[in-house]
Amino acid sequence: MSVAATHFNYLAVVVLMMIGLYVLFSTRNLIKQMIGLGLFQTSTALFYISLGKVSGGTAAIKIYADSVEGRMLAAPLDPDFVQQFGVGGVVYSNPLPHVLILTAIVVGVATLSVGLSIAVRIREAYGTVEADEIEAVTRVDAARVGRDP
Amino acid sequence: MSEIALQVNFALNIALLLMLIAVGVAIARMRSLLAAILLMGVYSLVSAVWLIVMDAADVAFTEAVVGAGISTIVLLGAILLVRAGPVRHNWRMTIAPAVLVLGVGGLLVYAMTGLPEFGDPASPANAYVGRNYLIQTPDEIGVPNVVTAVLASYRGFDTLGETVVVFAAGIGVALMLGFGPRSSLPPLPAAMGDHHVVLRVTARLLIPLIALFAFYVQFHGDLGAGGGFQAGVILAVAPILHALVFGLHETIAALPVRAVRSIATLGVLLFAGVGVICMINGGGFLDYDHLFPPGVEAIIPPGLLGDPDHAHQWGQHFGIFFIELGVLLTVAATMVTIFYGFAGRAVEEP
Amino acid sequence: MVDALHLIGGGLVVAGTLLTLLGGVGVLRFPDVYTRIHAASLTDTGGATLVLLGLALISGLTLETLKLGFVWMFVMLTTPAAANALANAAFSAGHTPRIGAFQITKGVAAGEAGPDTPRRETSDGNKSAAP
Amino acid sequence: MLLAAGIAGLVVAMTMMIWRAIVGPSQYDRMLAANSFGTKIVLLIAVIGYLSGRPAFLDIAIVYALINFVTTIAFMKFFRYRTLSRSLGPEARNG
Repeated sequence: MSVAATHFNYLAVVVLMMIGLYVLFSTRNLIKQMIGLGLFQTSTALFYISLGKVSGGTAAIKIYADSVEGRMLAAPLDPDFVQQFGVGGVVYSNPLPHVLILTAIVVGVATLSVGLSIAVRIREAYGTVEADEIEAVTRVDAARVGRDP
Repeated sequence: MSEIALQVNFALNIALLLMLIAVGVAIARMRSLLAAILLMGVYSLVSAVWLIVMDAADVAFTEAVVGAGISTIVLLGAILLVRAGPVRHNWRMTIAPAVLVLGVGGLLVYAMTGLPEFGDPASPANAYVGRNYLIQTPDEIGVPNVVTAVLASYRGFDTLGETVVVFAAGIGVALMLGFGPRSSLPPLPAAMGDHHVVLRVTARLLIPLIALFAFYVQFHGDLGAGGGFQAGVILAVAPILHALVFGLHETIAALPVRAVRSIATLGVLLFAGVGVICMINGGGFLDYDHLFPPGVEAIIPPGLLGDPDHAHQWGQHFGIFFIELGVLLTVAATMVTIFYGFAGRAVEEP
Repeated sequence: MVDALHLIGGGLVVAGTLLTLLGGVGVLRFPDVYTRIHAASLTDTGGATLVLLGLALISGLTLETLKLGFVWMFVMLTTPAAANALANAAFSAGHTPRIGAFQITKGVAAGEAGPDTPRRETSDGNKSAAP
Repeated sequence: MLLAAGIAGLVVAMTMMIWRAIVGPSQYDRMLAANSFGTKIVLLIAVIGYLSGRPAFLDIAIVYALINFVTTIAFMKFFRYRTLSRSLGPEARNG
């Protein structure tokens, strides 16, 4: 197995993160930049969840090893593997990244809307959401203030 | 049967990640902001299925509602307010970012090769802290959903911080969009000749069901996937759907802005109040084992709720119940506040 | 008996998937918005019915079957309503259905240019139906 | 085995929808593709739940079926009325 096969998830995360970064830098439109920021943020979430996945594991909601589901989940796994890495006969994925990302997503949408509301106020004040034009307007204003104080 | 499940999981992981990359590239190339927002919705649907394949059921819940629902609607409201046209592309402006992105991406790929293999159960991330939570939760907390246990009890202080951040973001949006002459849109006349009977009947059926389902997710959260954050965003969808179909003024008449802002505050106070009560009864902040005074603790019959060997779990159950309720109130009210801010603002005259 | 039910259920799931695939081909190949909506919404409800019925046969009489029933109910409620809303929006924006092989469709690009495009006011057939 | 075949078919159908969502040509085609994509996701989640032995994931499928509708209504109002706050249909008579 080459590195590309065993680390495919991380590779995909890097590609997604770079797409987000590219959107962020290649446009001056504030709304599109927010979308790029959203892509970037999602890729971070994907990275955390990828790190927490245990092969052969299941969601971290307790099930009993002798129940139908528990037997079905343990069937294809090596008993030694279950013995070593399982908890009570069931192999779970790591719950800690799930907790971190769960709250991060909700916080993410809240901060996204703060950013968007700033963009809305910028539009109301400057008449545009293109960063170039905003800078041009600011320069004109500064020049006018400088000329006749 | 189950070997197939493992192989399908492996194949789905790769297929969904490739789909994500394809949609991501399409978003980056799209000139129309509207199409980019639509594709963001598709993107988060795909990533939510991927989260289920990665065993993160709770996160998939949140991503589904937030990514495909609320953030799409907020983005739509924002481009209505800024009346943004198609994004202009400038060839000179793509070269420097492309070089930068290739450089940073190369460095990240180089760093990535040092990470443990995907799915390795013995990697440092999986072998110590996460495993300890899995082992100790049945004894110390006694709820089947380990994610809820970690979120609400072990990392309760962190969750309080997140809740306050969400609340603060709600205040920020309300301050920027919810006050002033433009914040109260005059009621728009219903369009002549339009009678969306199908939509109105469907919405009338669905709104109570959405709210009911949110409470199911809330109170089922320590047994299965679910909890305060997930339920909060689902609950917020009910008034949003009402406003979309019956008009914002109807919704504000039923659920005044002031009331929504107060509910958000109440949630944070409830969360912090539980922590303070624990301190009063002799424990640390948010230490639910001391939620009840020792006198009350003594008369609780062991095994009333949960494991008879661990009478303390009574406090844990009620502590998690109350703070999840606080999270629900804050998240739902904040999301509704944000929607009010964007949907209720008048577009300036051209 | 149980194995037979599993087999029938699996067969229904595959049948529903084939119906969904058929709808996918329709969405890719059909010439205008309305025919695509037609293809997608019909096969979505039909495919969902077959898939969920198949899963219900597999799971037997459990709580999961009830949840499958809820999923089915929501899909059957929302997919046609959404298709209705979509066709309504497309029609009022000036998309004319493409009838016949050589008719030139005028408004196909009407929704393309983004929010700046002025919405074309149309006198659609809704007016006559208003109370 | 049959469920795995079902998942494969659904993934192919999802790919078709993504293609339609990316190429357009009109925004309505994109919206249609996104909506239909959501329905396929609902089915995919249900089948994954049964294949991997955790059918409790059906809750998530229910959420998707609901959210999909809300998003479509929001886009429809965007296209038709250019506002999110207008009431659809006659002014409230019974409320």
